Amino acid sequence: MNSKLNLDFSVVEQARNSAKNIALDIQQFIDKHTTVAVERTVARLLGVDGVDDIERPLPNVIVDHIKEIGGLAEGASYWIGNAMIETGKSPQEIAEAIAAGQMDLSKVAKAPMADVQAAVNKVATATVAKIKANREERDAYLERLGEGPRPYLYVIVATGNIYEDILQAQAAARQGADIIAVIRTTGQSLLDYVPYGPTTEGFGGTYATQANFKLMRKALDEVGEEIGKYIRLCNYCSGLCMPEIAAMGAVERLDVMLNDALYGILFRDINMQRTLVDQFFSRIINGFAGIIINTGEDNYLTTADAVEEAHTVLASQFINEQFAVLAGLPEEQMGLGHAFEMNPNIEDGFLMELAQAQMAKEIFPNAPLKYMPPTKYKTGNIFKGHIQDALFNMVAITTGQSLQLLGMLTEAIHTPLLQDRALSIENAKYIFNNMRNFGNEIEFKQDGMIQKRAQKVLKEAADMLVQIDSEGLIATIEQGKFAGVKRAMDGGKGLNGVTLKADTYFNPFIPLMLGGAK
Amino acid sequence: MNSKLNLDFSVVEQARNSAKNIALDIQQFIDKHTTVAVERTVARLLGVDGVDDIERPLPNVIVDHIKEIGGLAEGASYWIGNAMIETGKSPQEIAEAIAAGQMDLSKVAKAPMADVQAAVNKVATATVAKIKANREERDAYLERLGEGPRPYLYVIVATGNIYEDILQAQAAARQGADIIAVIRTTGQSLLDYVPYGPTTEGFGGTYATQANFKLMRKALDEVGEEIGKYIRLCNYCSGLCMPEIAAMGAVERLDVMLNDALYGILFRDINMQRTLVDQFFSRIINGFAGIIINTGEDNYLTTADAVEEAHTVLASQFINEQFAVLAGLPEEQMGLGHAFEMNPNIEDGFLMELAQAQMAKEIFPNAPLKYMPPTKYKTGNIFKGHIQDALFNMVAITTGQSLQLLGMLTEAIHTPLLQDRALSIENAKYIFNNMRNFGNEIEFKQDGMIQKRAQKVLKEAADMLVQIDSEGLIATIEQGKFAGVKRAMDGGKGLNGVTLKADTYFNPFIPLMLGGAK
Amino acid sequence: MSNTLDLTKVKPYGDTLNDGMVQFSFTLPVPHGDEGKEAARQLLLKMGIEEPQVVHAEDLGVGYTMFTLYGKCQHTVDYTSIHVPKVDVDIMDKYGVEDFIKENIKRDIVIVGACTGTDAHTVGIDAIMNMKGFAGHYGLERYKGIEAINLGSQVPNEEFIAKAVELNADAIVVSQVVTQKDVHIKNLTNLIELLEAEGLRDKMIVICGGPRISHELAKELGFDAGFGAETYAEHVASFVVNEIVDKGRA
Amino acid sequence: MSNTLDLTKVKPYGDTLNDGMVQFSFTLPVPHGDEGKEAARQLLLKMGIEEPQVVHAEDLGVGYTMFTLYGKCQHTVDYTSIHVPKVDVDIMDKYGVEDFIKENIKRDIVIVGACTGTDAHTVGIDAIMNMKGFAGHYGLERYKGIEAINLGSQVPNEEFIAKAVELNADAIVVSQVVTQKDVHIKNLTNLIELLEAEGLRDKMIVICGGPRISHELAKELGFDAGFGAETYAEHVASFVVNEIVDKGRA
Ligand code: B12
Ligand code: B12
Ligand SMILES: Cc1ncc(COP(=O)(O)O)c(C=O)c1O
Ligand SMILES: Cc1ncc(COP(=O)(O)O)c(C=O)c1O
Repeated sequence: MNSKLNLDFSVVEQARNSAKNIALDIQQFIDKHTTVAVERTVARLLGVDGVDDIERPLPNVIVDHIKEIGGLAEGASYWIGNAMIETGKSPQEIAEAIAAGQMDLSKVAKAPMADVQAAVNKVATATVAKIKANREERDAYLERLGEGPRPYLYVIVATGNIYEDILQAQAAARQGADIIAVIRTTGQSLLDYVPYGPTTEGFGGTYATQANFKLMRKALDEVGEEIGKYIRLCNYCSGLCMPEIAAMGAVERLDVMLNDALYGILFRDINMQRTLVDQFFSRIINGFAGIIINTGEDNYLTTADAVEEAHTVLASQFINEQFAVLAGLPEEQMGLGHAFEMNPNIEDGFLMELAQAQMAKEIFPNAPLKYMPPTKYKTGNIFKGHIQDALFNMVAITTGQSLQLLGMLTEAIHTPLLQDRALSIENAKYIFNNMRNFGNEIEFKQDGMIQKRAQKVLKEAADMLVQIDSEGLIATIEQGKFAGVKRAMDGGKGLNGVTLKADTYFNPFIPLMLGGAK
Repeated sequence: MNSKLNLDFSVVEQARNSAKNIALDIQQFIDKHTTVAVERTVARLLGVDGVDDIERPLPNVIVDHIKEIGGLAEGASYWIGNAMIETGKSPQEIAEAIAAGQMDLSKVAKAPMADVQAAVNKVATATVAKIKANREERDAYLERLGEGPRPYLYVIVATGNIYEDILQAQAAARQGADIIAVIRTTGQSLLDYVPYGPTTEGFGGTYATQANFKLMRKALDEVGEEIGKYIRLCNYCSGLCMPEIAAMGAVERLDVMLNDALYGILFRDINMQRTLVDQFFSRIINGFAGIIINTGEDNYLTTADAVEEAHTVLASQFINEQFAVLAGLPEEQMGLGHAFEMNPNIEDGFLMELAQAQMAKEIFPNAPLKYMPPTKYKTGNIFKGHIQDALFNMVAITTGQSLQLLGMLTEAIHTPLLQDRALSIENAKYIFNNMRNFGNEIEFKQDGMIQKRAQKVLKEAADMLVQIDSEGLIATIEQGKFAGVKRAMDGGKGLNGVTLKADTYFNPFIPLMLGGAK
Repeated sequence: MSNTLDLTKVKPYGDTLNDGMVQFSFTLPVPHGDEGKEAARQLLLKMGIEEPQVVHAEDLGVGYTMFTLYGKCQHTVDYTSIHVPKVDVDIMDKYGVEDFIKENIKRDIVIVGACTGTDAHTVGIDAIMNMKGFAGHYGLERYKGIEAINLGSQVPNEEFIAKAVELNADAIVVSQVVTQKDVHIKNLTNLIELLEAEGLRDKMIVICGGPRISHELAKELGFDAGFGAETYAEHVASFVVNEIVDKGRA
Repeated sequence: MSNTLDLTKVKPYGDTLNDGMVQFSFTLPVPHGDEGKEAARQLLLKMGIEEPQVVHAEDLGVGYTMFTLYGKCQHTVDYTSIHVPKVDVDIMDKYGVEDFIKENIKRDIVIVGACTGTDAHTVGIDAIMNMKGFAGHYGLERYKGIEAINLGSQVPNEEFIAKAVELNADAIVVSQVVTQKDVHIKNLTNLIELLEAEGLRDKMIVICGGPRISHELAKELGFDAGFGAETYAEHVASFVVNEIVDKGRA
């Protein structure tokens, strides 16, 4: 590869190796554990859906029940499969019976393990086929309607009301957006269940529910037909329901999913054991469903400094890459995150940012990098904010970013108004078109500020990874080395949902989905 | 010189030579003629000022009188000098006497030519000394207070009211502006006299009067002291009073003057003979006074297309350079104009613009280029307009422009409001600082789009100059080759103010000022 | 579901129907500080804006402060009752106009145009009159059956009228681009007054155009029609030929 | 000379005193077209804006239109009569606060902070509480004589109060950054209600802060003080130590 930054690729190689060791170390832990969220996901994938009369989602009802009877270590597949055989009911009927207090799984007679597995596998295979069909449907759409050029214009809707969101999403698509992300309401990531049905009341975002996914998917398919372009839908599978939402997204043909355990640990104080285990399964699902994941390293720079801490972003990307590899997620779906969070008052700050963005591209050439806009240094000065976004768009087109999360001139004020988003799309379209080949037409001065900046960040990241490799990821997080936030191994939310697997544990979806559709 | 564009400097050399021939050809005509404006300027420089009781400026009164008595060919110096000797009156007293109908210069006895010249020279020398002192005062200010880095932030005020202008100018200086241009009211360029006194009623600009110059100079000196930076003042000496305003500016210590016969011909339909003669004298004055001139090639692209007609801008700059050389104006004062008027919808338009701006800089490395903002493709969309200006600022800092006439987000709507200008200054400060060394840190791909664009424009300009050299400048203008506007040798305003000089004609200021202060 | 839209009571839309959201930006001649922000808020309250929020305040260096605010507009507009006066004619293309002249007027018509007063912005009038036209729409000069004479810029009204009389113009068309201190209103009014004084007003079709001209404004000032941004030659031509026929001047 | 400024009748300033110039930008749920522009103009007229001018209108793709307008505001504000409630205390620096505590309180005081409810924006509260501080101003943790405990993000009000009681807090300080649908108002009101219900309201100093918080709003909601953007630890500390003395809780 011909590096415009004159990067030393042996350093990249070494960093990647350190990251691999780090991920493998954690994977050992992951492989031994399961969580309530993983098991609820299994239940969902086996067809359990809906809520009971006090609005508890049935996947929670069934998994809470399994937990109560002390059966989590065997996995939901086992208990459901066993009951299927013994009662002849479908997983959904089983869940309903439990909700109605008419069934106690511990009381159900035990069928032979092989039969249980066979019964579950049959249902699982059907679900997996459905997800595969979704993936093929996406490919067919892309084939037939095509898609916008990269960087994709990626915008959020966040009204709190799915119907207003739809209006805004369709408007954005007509204006030129390629990806619509429905931001979740504040607080949803800490809910240990996924709300149910279409929703109209969220704060700073809209609940991620399967019904909302379906409504939005349909709206985007419609507008996509109309304008002749496939519009991608994005949501969030991080937080306490990470793999469940991944499963919902796979079923409803989402295309992009925010998905990052590190983000949850650092920014939502979610317990690390819990979310690392959840993440593994969620990535298997995302990988199989052809969903591009987005990692959350960009967030580091909202609390830490973009000049001082740029290497932590890169180090984390290396680790996230290896976690993704272990979950069988192909490079083409690794939307590693980074962000334009340089203080605009820095002399030559633009050059540093350009160096960092180019560096990310050269180190992860096949990954559809997710580039996040300036947020931290946005102020109420919307006019200046609009220019900050223009510089961000310039860096993106110059360095060939893939998923461009458009900045909003009103970032420091409110979630985007309809008109804010329109201006933002216009901004990106103008810059992307007017500077289309700029990146191809310029070179960076040999050993100049730009080259040196990138080399320095790479070096620091590689050094950091060596150290993490020796100390372990968990100790690193405990020391607050990412985003300046310290989290303990046993701290945070959701630890009590983690369990050691029994020897007989099985999850049919892992073998069926790991490593993509075969 | 190390060209980032890989320009062929022998082509530059050849173009410069053609331009020199073109200018020399016109200079022959210029040397043989004088105009009412030139003679009014002489009168002013000899101390004639004020208005009569019907508000006619005394320089007009005296020169109209000379014209009436058929004496223009001898020049105002002769008639005034003669009357000084014969009546013992000062030039001002002579003008007043004529205004009052108490003197008829044709009736005054004729003194010997040598005495007349000596008398006039004495007054002229004093005026020239005053202008020289102004120049030294500017140098002293620059030495003591310093100045902003280039590109200078150059903004206009245009309220129509000199007092509001002052408020706005002082605000701009405090916000970071380096140069304040007081735009003239519409129509002033076609007035064949300069209005008198402080004025508060203009349309789209404020009258250029000596009193207004003085008021603004004082205001800028004050604010400059306060903020510790010399603030340059700019006005317009083009139109029918070109040299008169140059003289006023020299006396009131202006620093920058729009000054271009071609502009007046093409955009104000001023007769070419008239304004070319006027221009020569005005440039002598500007050169001597240390005033940076600004030429008007940028205007071409407001009517002609920036892609198709870029070479006409360059060809005209070459010609303007040679006219300036002939008037003794040093390179360091040649603010040749060009403009960012590329249609923003062009794919890779930014690259073309960057190429053109870099080209201008490489071809005129010592000239303080005046770079004009996007105006033609500005719309009522102020948010987009602000980004257009940001790209303009980027090109400027990347290519090392000198005088950056800041774009306004409201360009398509109204002359700048106080807040528009503030936002515009903020825009430039942000980009200039954040991208300070970008130009030094990038190179252009060998034989890429950027290099080729510049090479093409240079080639076309050189070819055009060869043709103008063979056909003559006048024929070229008659054919509409600049800005798509056709003007005839004998068309336009002000022709009747042009006269062949008599053998005895003399203008003491030419020998005293040509080629700068000695 | 979302509330439903009532077109008789339209309010600004931010991200929810009828939230009334509006962005404001202005400068007050008061110093930067809490009192200044409060003054800005009070101004919005007087405009009928609820929950005014100062999101940005910036000292402009002369004791004045620039503000940006958001707030919720409580007024509504009845969209269903809006009627905008428009040039009421079917727009024909170049060939349509040419045929119309051949069939209904049966002689060449004369249109004289200029950018009058102190205004020197000829690009607009050139777009309408000159061969080349604008944005792919040919100008009147290229129309068969139309003799189009463009007098260029900064033409005094007197000269303009004299020329129109000399050329026996069916229509005169004026461009005005500079509008600062309403200089265009003064100049356009003056043109009509001069025409009336000379008894010419009813002898020709009188049209104005420019980026800040609307048909409504033109009618108020006594013109037959006014054209704003995005006008092309065919708009003017269609109007003129129809008027000639309607007024029996064919 | 320019008109002179009358501070009892302040109007927006564009380029001439009292010209009233204001820029507006908003979306109307009506289609792009002349009628839409007229609706936008009418809305400004209802706001008391003269000569409203639509300078830009853009179809947003769902039958809605975005507008930018300029117009001249006819309302005035009496700047001289504006009184903005402010935290009324002399701000001391870190050393000043430390000395004040030593002299006037003579014991360590306890301040407990959190970002409560569903809000996870800790940067603001961290800026006030943590060692490091913000923009060169140390946080409360570093103050001698202050024991500062930052509970972090998304702390439920009940938990927050329980912790404050447990730690015997002199003051509790809450950060609220998310304001969409007034979620901060609901959450802050709930905090005060809980404190009152438990009879704790008068036992501690209760403070809130965040980018959309003003002292005025805080007082309305029943807090002792509110702090907005550009607050540093010394502001909060100065207020708290003074209140402790004033309320006789030293
Ligand atoms: C190009 C330009 C110039 C060029 C003009 C060259 C030329 N030969 O025309 C130059 C550089 C010379 C110039 C000078 C000045 N300009 Co100028 N200029 C512009 C600019 C950038 C573009 C105007 C333009 O060409 N538009 C393109 C044409 C096609 O659009 P249009 O005129 O609207 O025409 C269309 C319609 O309106 C309509 N139309 C127009 N006329 C007519 C007539 C009829 C009969 C019909 C049917 C239709 C019609 O059809 C056209 C085609 O669709 C504008 C800013 C902007 N972006 O708009 C400023 C602008 C118009 N200029 C302005 C000013 C103030 C000046 C000066 C007075 C500044 C000064 N004091 O020196 C000078 C003096 C000019 C003068 N005496 O009039 C202001 C006017 C402010 C105001 N609202 O009053 C503007 C808005 C810039 C600004 N913000 O300050 N300018
Ligand atoms: C950084 C950031 C984040 C980070 C937060 C990381 C962290 N650990 O804090 C991350 C990425 C996690 C995040 C997430 C979200 N964010 Co956020 N975020 C921001 C951002 C970019 C900057 C905020 C910031 O750090 N400011 C810097 C600090 C220093 O300023 P400050 O908070 O105002 O604090 C100062 C004063 O206000 C005061 N102060 C503050 N608190 C207190 C308390 C006391 C007692 C006192 C005395 C003073 C005081 O003193 C401080 C120092 O001077 C803003 C946009 C912006 N540019 O403002 C959006 C913003 C605040 N976020 C927003 C939203 C909606 C969210 C999400 C809800 C989006 C979603 N649905 O996923 C999520 C969820 C968060 C949640 N549950 O609360 C919106 C809020 C809209 C609104 N007005 O309601 C904003 C405005 C962005 C936007 N336009 O949409 N966000
Ligand atoms: C990886 C990731 N997950 C989730 C979110 C959103 O936050 P929440 O988890 O509160 O929905 C983000 C925010 O940027 C993120 O980067
Ligand atoms: C050289 C020159 N002179 C003068 C002007 C200003 O026009 P006017 O002559 O009407 O003042 C310009 C406008 O840009 C110009 O470039």
